[in-house]
Parts: sequence; C-alpha cells; structure tokens
Amino acid sequence: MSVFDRAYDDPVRVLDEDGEVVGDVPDLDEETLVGVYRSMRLARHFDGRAVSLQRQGRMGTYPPLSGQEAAQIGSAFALAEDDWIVPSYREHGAAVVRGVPLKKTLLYWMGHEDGNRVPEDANVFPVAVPIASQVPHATGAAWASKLQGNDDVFLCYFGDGATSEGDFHEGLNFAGVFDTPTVFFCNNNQWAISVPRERQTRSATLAQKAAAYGFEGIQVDGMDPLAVYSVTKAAVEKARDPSEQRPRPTMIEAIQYRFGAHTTADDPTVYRDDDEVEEWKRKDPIPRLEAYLRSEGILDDDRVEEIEASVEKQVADAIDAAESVPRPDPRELFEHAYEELPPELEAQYERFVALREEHGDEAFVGE
Amino acid sequence: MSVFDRAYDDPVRVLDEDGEVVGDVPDLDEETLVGVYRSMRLARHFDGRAVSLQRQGRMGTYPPLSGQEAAQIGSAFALAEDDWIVPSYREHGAAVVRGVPLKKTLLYWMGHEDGNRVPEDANVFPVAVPIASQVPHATGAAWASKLQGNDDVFLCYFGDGATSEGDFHEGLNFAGVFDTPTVFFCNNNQWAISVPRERQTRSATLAQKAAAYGFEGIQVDGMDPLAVYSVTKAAVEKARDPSEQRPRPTMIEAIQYRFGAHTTADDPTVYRDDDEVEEWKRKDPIPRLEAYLRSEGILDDDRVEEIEASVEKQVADAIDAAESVPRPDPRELFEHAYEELPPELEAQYERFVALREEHGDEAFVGE
Amino acid sequence: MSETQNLTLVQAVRDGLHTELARDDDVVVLGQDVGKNGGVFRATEGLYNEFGDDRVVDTPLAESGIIGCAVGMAAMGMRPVPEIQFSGFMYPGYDQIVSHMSRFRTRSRSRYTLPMTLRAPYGGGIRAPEHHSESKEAFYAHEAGLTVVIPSTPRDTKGLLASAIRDPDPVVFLEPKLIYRAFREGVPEESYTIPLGEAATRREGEDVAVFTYGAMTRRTLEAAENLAEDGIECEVVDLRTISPLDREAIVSAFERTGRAAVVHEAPKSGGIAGEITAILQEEALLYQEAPVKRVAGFDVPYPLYALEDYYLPSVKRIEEGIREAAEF
Amino acid sequence: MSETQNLTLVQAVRDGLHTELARDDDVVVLGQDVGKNGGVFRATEGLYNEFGDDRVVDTPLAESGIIGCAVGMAAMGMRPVPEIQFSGFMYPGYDQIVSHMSRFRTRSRSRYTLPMTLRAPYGGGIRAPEHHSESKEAFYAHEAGLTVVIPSTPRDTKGLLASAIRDPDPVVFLEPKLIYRAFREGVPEESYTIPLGEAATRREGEDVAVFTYGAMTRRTLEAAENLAEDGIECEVVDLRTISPLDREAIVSAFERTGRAAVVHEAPKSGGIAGEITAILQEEALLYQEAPVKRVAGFDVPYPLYALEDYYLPSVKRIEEGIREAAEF
Ligand SMILES: Cc1ncc(C[n+]2csc(CCOP(=O)(O)OP(=O)(O)O)c2C)c(N)n1
Ligand SMILES: Cc1ncc(C[n+]2csc(CCOP(=O)(O)OP(=O)(O)O)c2C)c(N)n1
Ligand SMILES: [Mg+2]
Ligand SMILES: [Mg+2]
Repeated sequence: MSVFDRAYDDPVRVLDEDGEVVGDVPDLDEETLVGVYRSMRLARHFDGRAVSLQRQGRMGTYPPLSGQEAAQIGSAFALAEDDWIVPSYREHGAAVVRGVPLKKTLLYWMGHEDGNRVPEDANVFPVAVPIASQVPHATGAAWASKLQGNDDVFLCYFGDGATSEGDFHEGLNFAGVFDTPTVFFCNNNQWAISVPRERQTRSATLAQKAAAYGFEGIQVDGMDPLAVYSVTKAAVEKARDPSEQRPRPTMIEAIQYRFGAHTTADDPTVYRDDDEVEEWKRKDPIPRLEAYLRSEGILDDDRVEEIEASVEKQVADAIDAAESVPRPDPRELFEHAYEELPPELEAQYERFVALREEHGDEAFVGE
Repeated sequence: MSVFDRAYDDPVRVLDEDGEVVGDVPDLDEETLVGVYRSMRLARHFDGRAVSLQRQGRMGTYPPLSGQEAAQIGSAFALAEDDWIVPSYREHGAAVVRGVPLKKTLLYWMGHEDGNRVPEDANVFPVAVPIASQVPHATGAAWASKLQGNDDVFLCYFGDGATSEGDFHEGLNFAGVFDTPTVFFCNNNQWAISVPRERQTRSATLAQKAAAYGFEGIQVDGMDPLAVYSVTKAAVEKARDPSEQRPRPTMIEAIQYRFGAHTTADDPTVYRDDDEVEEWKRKDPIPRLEAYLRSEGILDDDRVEEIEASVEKQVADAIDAAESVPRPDPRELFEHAYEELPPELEAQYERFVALREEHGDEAFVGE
Repeated sequence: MSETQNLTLVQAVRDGLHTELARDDDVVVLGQDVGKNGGVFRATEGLYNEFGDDRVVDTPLAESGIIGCAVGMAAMGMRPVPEIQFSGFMYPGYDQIVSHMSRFRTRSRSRYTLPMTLRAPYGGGIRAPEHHSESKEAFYAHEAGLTVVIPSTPRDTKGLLASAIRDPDPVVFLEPKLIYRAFREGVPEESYTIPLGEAATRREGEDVAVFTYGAMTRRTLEAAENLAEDGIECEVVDLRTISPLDREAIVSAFERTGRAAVVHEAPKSGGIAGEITAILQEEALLYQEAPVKRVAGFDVPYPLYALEDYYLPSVKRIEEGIREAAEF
Repeated sequence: MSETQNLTLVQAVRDGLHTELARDDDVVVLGQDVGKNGGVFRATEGLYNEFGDDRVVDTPLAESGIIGCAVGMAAMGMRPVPEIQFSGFMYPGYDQIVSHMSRFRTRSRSRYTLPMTLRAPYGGGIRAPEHHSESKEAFYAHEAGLTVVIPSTPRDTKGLLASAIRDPDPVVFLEPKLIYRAFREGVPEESYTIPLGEAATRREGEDVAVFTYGAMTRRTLEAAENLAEDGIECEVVDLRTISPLDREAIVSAFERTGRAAVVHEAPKSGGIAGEITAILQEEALLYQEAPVKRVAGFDVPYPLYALEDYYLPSVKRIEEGIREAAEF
C-alpha cells in the first residue's frame, strides 16, 4: 500500500510531540539524521540572528521561518543531488540545504541583487515574491526537464495563502495535464499575514485541492521532520519513476505554524492570540527530533553542544561575510536588464555616470 | 436525501435518449413544460438562422449553441423572477428566456454595442468574452445582493475550458469563503475550440473541482432539460435558503456537446471526428423532450407545428428588426467611456465631428 | 470652517475611508489584511471594529478575485473600495482592470456602471523588498474608461479619495507610500471633496514649469527652492490626476514659462512625462524655448533597496534636470 | 541567394516557426489550439504533424499558466514560443509578463535568462468580437527587460521572428492580423534574421517624417502617395521594434524634415506616439518646425466592429494628420 492511500485529513506522522515514534521511521543513516537536526538548528539560529539584524537596522524587512524548519529541511533532504527547488521568499532553510550560502540570503534581504544570484551549482530558483507566481515556473521547468530527457524532480514551495491565487490553480492543472515531475509543497502555516487558514478557503483540507487536477494530495505533520521526509521522498520517487496508475505530480500539505511575525514589518499580536502560538510551540520540530535522536543514542549533550557551536559560528561567519560586502556598485543598476544595453538605456547610463562624476554620490540621496 | 448526495461521476438523469423516464420528473405544469420545449426550439432555430446570416455576410463571427439548448433553457427556467444570470458569449438561449430579446443578440454579433445593452428589466449581465472572467463578477454580484439583504440567486455560465483559468478558481473560492448565493453552471460541451476535455484537465470530472472550494459539485446530463431543471432548481433553492450543513454555492457540470463549430470562424472537422458528433446527436435534447411530452399527451402534431411556426416568426421578426437598425451613429464611439467626456476626449470628439463634416464618412474607410 | 486634525497622508486615507463608510452604506472596503489587521500600512486601522466584517472585509489572497468581485458588486450598485496591498501586486488582477473595470460602462452602453475605487500603495523609497516599489501608473493611464489619481498631500488625499469613491466611474487610486508618514497637514474633520482631473499649482514661478505628482512633488519643491537661490523660479504643478490629464493647467503653465520639466519616479520610456511633452508641443509649440526635460526612473527594473536611492529621482537630479530646461 | 516563396504575413509566421523548430530542438511552440487545429489563424498549420505533440503543444485554457510555464522552460534553457490567441487575452498572464518574463535576468543577475518569444495576433480591422482588436503595445513597451516587435511585411516577419526566438532575452512579438493575409511578398526559404531594434525606411521624402508600424504602415504609405500628388513628400519609417526604439533612425529622419507625424492604431493618450514626440524634442528640438502630429486610435475602448472603421486611423485621417504637420 502506498503512503498516498489515505484520507486527505489524515496527516502522516512519524514522531509525536515528545519525539516518540508513532509511525514508520524512514530508513536514514545516522549522518543524515544528524544532518537534518543540524540544518534545523542552523535555520532556527539564523532566523533569530536575522530578525535581530533587522531590528538593529543592519538589514531590511525579513520573513522569519521559526517553527517551519521541519517542513523545509525534511523536504529538502528528500531530494536527489540534481533535483531542483522552486521557492517562495521564506525558504532560506531549504535553500541552504540545497547549496545557497547563508551569506546570499542575508545579502538579498540587505537589498543586494547579488543575494539572488544563486550559485551555478545550486539547483535553486530565485526568490519569488508575488504569491504563487513561482508555481507555473515549477511546472514549466519540470516539463522542460522531462522534454529534455532528464529525470530531475522539481519541488515547489508555497504557502496556504498561495492556494487562493489563480497561478496556483493554473500551475497545478498544467502539471496534471502534462504529467510533469513536480512536487507541490504547501507550507500551511495557518496564516497568510493576518488571514487565517479558514478564511482563505472553505475546503476542509488544502490537500484535497489536488483532486481538481487529477493527482494525489496528502497531509503531513509539517513539524515532524521525519514524516515530511518520508512523504516528500515518496512523492519525489513517484515523480521520477511513475507507474501507470499514479500521475507524477503530488500536492503535499504540510501542517505547521509560523512562531514569529509574517515579516519583521508585521505585528501578529494584532490578529492572533498568544495562546494559539504557545499551543503550536509544543509541536516545535527541533526538540522533537532531538528527543528521538537522543533516545536512539545518536545524539548526546556533547554532540548537541558541538552542533550548537558550529551552527553559531557558521551564522556569525555568514553575517560577517555579508556585512563586509560593500554596497553594490551603482552602475550595476543597468547591467542585467538585457544582455546588451539598448541605446536609450546606454544614454541614461552615461548621464548617470557623468552625474556621479560631477556631483558625487550625494547627488542621489533622496531628500 | 438530497440530490447532491451522489458520486461526482454519476450524472443526474430524468429522460433517457429516447425520452423515456429514468429518474424523478420535476413537478412542472404543462405550460412550463411546453415553455421549455418552445424555448429550446426557438434557440435551435435562431442558431441555424444566425449561422446562415453570418455565411451571407449579414452578421460577423457568431458562436452557435445547437446541442446545448437543454443546459441553457433547463437552467434558466429554474430561476425565480428576480434571479440573475451571468453569461459568457454562448448563452443566447438562456438570455432570451431571461428577457433579452433576440434582436439584441443579433445586433451584438452584428457589431453594435447596443446589442449588449441589456434591457433594464432583464437581470442579465453583459456578454463576457474573456474566458472565465465573468466568474468573479457572479460571486461579487451575489455577495453584494446578500449584503444588501436580498435573496436573489446568481447563475453563472462558463465552459469546460473556463475551468482552467485562474478566474474560475478565484471566483469559486471567494464564493465558498463568503458563502454567496451563486450557482456555477459549467457547460461542459467536451471541447474548448480544438482542445478536448481530457486535455483541459486531468481531473476525472469537472464537478469534483467544487471540493477545492468546500461546496458541492454535481454532474447532470446536460442534454436532458428536465434533469438540468431539477439540479439547477435544487442548487438555486439551496443558495436562496441555505441550511447549516450545506454551503450556498454549487458547481454544476452539465455534460453536453456542441453540434456545430466553436464559432462561425472555426472548422471543427480539422480536430474532431464526424462519428463523435453523430454519436452525441443521438442525445439531442429536443426530440427527447418532444417524445416525452407527446407520450404524456402534452404535445401533438398540431401543437408542434404551431410552435414551429411561432418560433420561425419570432426569429424572422427579430432578424428584420435587427437588420432595420441603422449602423450606430459614429458619435456613439465617444459616449460611454465615462459619464462625462474628459477634455482630451472631447477635443478628439470635436476633431472627429469636424473631419466627418468636412470629408464625409468616406474619410473613415480603411484602405 | 470645520475642525481640522493634523494627519499624515496614510491617516488621511484612513480618515477618508472612514468618512465614506460612515456616510454611505454601499461603500465596502475589501482586500488582504484590511480587516482585523488594519492594513499593512494601517490605512484601514479600526475600521473593521467600527463597521464590522461585512463592510471591511478580509479576503483570500487573490487579486483578480478581489477586483473581479468588486466589479460584480459595483455592477449591483455598491461602491466597493478594493485595496491591493502593493501596486506591484495589481498585475494578477490586470485583466479584470483592463477588460472589465474600464469597460463595463461602454460595453453595456451605461446600463451597468462601476462606481468603484481601486486603492494601492505605490512607489519606492522605503527599503522594501522586490515588487514593493513599483510605479507603473502609465499602465493604467493608457486605458480608457479609468481615472488615475495620485495624491501628494494629506488634505488632498482625503478630498480626492472622497471624490473617487463618489465618482460614477472606476478610479485607480495610487498612494505614494514614501510620503505616507513624511509629514502632517491640517485635514478637515468633516467630509469634503476635491475634484478629480484638476492639477494644483504648488509654487509659482515664471522660468520653468515643472509637472510632477505623488512623492516626487516634495522633492521637486525642494529642488525649486534650491534653484531659486540661483535665480531660477519654477512653477511647480502637482498633477494629482494622471489620467485624464488637466491639459488646461499644463498648457497654461507652459505658455507662461516656455520651458518645462516633468518629474516622476516611473521609468522614463513610455511614462507620463512623454505624454505631457507630446501635449505641450501639440498645443503650445510656439511658446517652447527649450526641450521638455524628463527626470524619471531609469528604464530598468526597480532595484532592490541597496541601490534604490540611485534609481529614484533625487532632489539633485531634479534640480539638474530643471536647470537644463532653464539654461538651454 | 536562396529560393523565395510568395507568402502572406501569417504564412511567414508559420514559415519562421517552422524554420526555427527545425534548426533548434530547444524551440517549443505552445498555446491554445496551436497543435492539431493549427492555430485559429493557421499560423501553426502542419507544425504539430511534423514536429509532434512535444514540440507543438496544445495547452489548457490559461494564459498565466502558458506564460508562466514558458518562463520555467526558458529558465531551464529551452526556447519556448508561447502563443496567446489574441493580444486582448494576454492580460490574465500580465503578472507573469511584467513580474517574471521581464525580470528573471535582472533578479538573478543573469544566472537565469529567458530566451522566450511571446507571440500574439494584435490590432483591429477584421470585424472581430470584443477584445479581439486590441493594440496595447504601450503596456509592454513601458516594461524594462522586454523587447517589443511588430512586423509589417512577410519578409520582415520571418526574419524578425527568427531574431526574436534566437535572442537571449524575452521578446513580445505582436502580429498585425489586419494584414495577415492582405498581400504576399517573396520570402527566402532559407533561414535568415533581421536585427531587432532597427527601423526600416519604407519611403523617402524630405517634407515630413512619418513614423509608424504594423498594419498602419501600408495605410501610411498610401496616404504618402496621395500627399505626393499635392507635392508633400513623406519619409515613412516603419519602426518594427517598438521597444527599445531605434532613436537614431527616428532622430535622423526628423533632422532631415523638421516635421513629423506618428501613426498608430493604439489609443492616443499614453501611446508610443507620445514617447516618440518626447524623443524628438529631447534630441532635435532645434530642427523642429511644426508640432509632431499624432494620428491614433481614440481614447475610448475599442468598439465593436460596426464602428471600427471610425476608430482606426484611415488613409484619409493619416493624410490629414500629415498635412497638418506639413502645413503648420
Ligand atoms: C500576488 C501577491 N499579493 C500579495 C502579496 C503580499 N503578501 C506577501 S506575503 C502574503 C501572505 C502569504 O501567505 P502564505 O501564502 O500563507 O505564505 P506565508 O507568508 O504564510 O509563508 C501577502 C498577502 C504578495 N507578495 N504577492
Ligand atoms: C482569456 C481568453 N483566452 C482565450 C480566449 C479565446 N477563446 C474563445 S472561446 C475559447 C474556448 C472556450 O472553451 P470553453 O470554455 O469550453 O467554452 P465553449 O466555447 O466550449 O462554450 C477560447 C480559447 C478568450 N476568449 N479568452
Ligand atoms: Mg501562510
Ligand atoms: Mg467547451
């Protein structure tokens, strides 16, 4: 029996809130399990530091991910090396697993375009800000890959709010029709800024929306990294190597919660109760996996401390590195609109250079 | 038990292909039954005449509806007097039932804006050409009506192809969330121009797409006018007078077939087999209802002939009336962009009038 | 004269919405996070509590749905005021704007009209993420059937918003968020309107006519003061309505000066400045003494914020542009 | 020199697609009814049979899906050529065009580029239903990162389409359907390109420079012949690429004549004519002897076909416009 043969409202679970095993533990070696744990801690620590950088005026608006680590990291670990992710704006945790340095993420939120220049060897799409607009890209890219005879899988992230957008609908429908190797991963964190999940749509689950596209939808406890891993792995395998009955695409609804604000510009106390937050914090994915790994003898105090220290150092180094990058050269403004500067733009560029030469950078300060 | 408690792929049927009763006959008086029959014949006859007007160069591109009469007329008859329809571009059959004179429809396809000026006493939205774009209007209008404390129901028509558009998704989702009195009526005529239903989406039925919005979806034999009537009536009643468990909106998938071309500009032989057409013609709604009404003693040869004659006259009169409308006054171009002409437009208007006065209408002939 | 409150521009938006909600039951505010949250810029703060969930409505995350539903509501005689959270997210609803919002009246020969006002914060300069700093008013100004309004002061904002909401036709109302909180102004408490389609002269001067709007108005005025020190006197005209343009005000200011500059933060090519230039030389070429100078954003996608100061017209760039027009 | 075939403009589109499909496996054509049906204007006739369902793809009815998928395909190195059935239906995909198609290169600092060509038949004059006659090229011309091409002859069509498809950056390719079958021209059988961004002089003349493109080119040439009888000689410049404009060709034609008109069927306000006027007086005011005359569609929604002849610039209207520029 496949993991997909279950009711839409019956989420897959592996660990309970205390880290006790309540489902099928995926077959992962110790290194990978520790890798998942470390990546979650990295994401959590990064998140805290990023929020405080913003508070200190060292970074612009930033979207925190605390609470959502299991969904991001569990799913990213389920991919093969050449697979791809197509993120929204909150998946720094998945991105770092897939080869995007934290420095890049920091630069991006510091307002440097270079932060979105994904390294050549990382199969990651750039951050997509307009909600759900990356969904058709994931379908198209997967479709292209299939047409090109590759067997890579494309994992597309989006939120609960994104399921209301036309692009979600159109992207999933194309995936069904062209049977593309795409896994649609919905980070249902219960809120789209201030709009609660129940106000977003009247469907009982988001997973069941997959039925509209003729492929499978499944819920998973998105704060259980092992459950997320298992479900994503199964979806990825199906996408890569489909059988007759089961179309390649899958929609995964990962039930989770954003502990913090929507972004650093948001004040969630206006629209939600602290009690709700506290309740969800009991499902925190990090202590859960830690408890399990301790009980399995894979982690102990020493190992945990060591990981803590290495994570802190990695984040501190990334911050140092990002902050030592000078403000981009203003001429970069003109450099990537087209492969070659069209004449009018070249004229604008030359005027710009001349103005800077004549008046210095103060000529460009607002008021 | 409600008519909605059935599998998505189990269409409601009342009459079989020979007009034999195979389901629950709705409780309709003779006059109404004959009204349905007459309206279907009217639509069919109008359609044939419209196509030939186009062929003779007396009308522009026209979208035929033959084969789809039961869906349009059966559903339109299920509305109360103050209810509304929100059509696409193919629902002349429903529109005439709801008070839009055939003359208007002819004028519209003859390129007169006035054809789209729905009479004040007809609760009909204007023709909407961009596919699915009328769907959110139907939701919004129904929502407004509910906010205004009315209990009118809004019946929105669209095709199978329309279900792929983002606006379909967003419109139905809003209807679910705000529980608007809207009935979404999908004329699944198997084709979106040359794209067959199976290429449009991989979902097994279109009806099941309603699950994504948390309300009911149901299939009906769209070439069975009594079945269409029953299902629409049930949906309209639920929208007007909802119970706790059942949300107001419904999506109806009416399975039918377009006998003719997509529009007079289309040649369907390029993409579909005559056999298929012939097979569907066996389901023709008109002989089906006629057989039933004859078997019930409601129709006989005389009555049928009388209806035939009156329908022919009505269409002929409408054509005469439409063709005797002079070409619209060219100044109308400027009249309905804004309530009041803005100054630049007024200047354009004056220049236009002057040019016509100086050079006559020949000044405006292309080449 | 009624009492005034000292309000910022965004408070004037809120006050304008409040006044209209209070005076007309048909007015409904809808959009993402406009309800309980009070709007991401607090433009709808407290309105949900006061008018309830039926009048100030949090919607699902779908711009075409928001605008399309508002079209349907307006066709039924309500006066919906949909908010799009940032003007950079109006595009998913673009079809509803240009295929329906602008055309329902024409299509139905005025049987159906759409008294709706589509609001969105717009423009750059607040260190926001990608797509949050757009100024693409030209996309709407080219579409017949729409009126496009961009206020530059709190007082105007309330009056123009009232006019927009009461207008029988659809209005796109773009709010310059760079100056949402930049300054305060006395805003009458009572309800009042400022007519759409009329520009306002913000400064008089006989040397160069400078046309601008939105957040660039203040920068232009500052540039004008600097230039005055050098003996160049600018007439600064705040367009307020971008479409249809106040041709009369534009032409008459130019006739007095013979020289002009247009300042906007939107990209230069295809922007409003080109249209104004064309109007000027169509109607007043014989007065023209120098090329109309366009001071605008560059023809590149709006950058992330590290470089946005270089993208937006600064006081200095505006000054230099006007100077060119003056000294040609 | 290779063999030529005598083709209409739409046949040249088909031939251009055929050539590119044959020479580059990465080229994929996708859209509504482009496959088995061969396109509603037969622009893709026979391509499905020859290249199969993987290269010439009938898609579901969803413009944002079509364009968005093409973005994803192009990011993976393919060269998708999405077709939108009529340019009036590009708007549901507008967000994908202006938020992604135009910006992927900039956003990723050229890690991802989008070699895609978005085709659509555009313009009026064929007695088509509502929304089938739009000419809103200005909506795309104002968006940095896009190149906007509008051919006016069969020969150009094939060469420009090849350039567009091979271009490393996204191109919006609008095909004037009024002249899809209006005339034939010898079109080389072999593959060739005509550079993007270069205007073509269709007629020489020293009195007035007339800038136009698409279906209006022929009407303008006809008007020019009529005017020649009255001794007014027009230089007719077919822009071919609407954005970025060929400033050099535009300015130099104007410098020779000192008088200009711009002809397009799109609405006047906010159209390309305003931009060209602004360029001319920016760069060549001292040569200018008369206002630049704009001959354009009116600022109203495109009418249903009973009145479309009154909407579109006719030969006479063009003639009168040019005459004004000549006689000012
Ligand atoms: C098209 C569009 N509309 C609006 C926004 C503004 N916005 C940014 S995030 C957000 C909420 C997204 O909610 P969800 O999809 O649940 O993702 P989450 O932020 O919870 O991860 C909104 C409305 C946007 N970025 N794009
Ligand atoms: C947004 C949009 N895209 C494309 C078209 C062109 N077009 C007109 S009808 C049609 C097919 C519609 O199919 P369906 O929804 O099944 O309705 P039917 O015509 O079969 O009644 C298409 C593609 C359009 N009118 N609007
Ligand atoms: Mg969310
Ligand atoms: Mg159909």
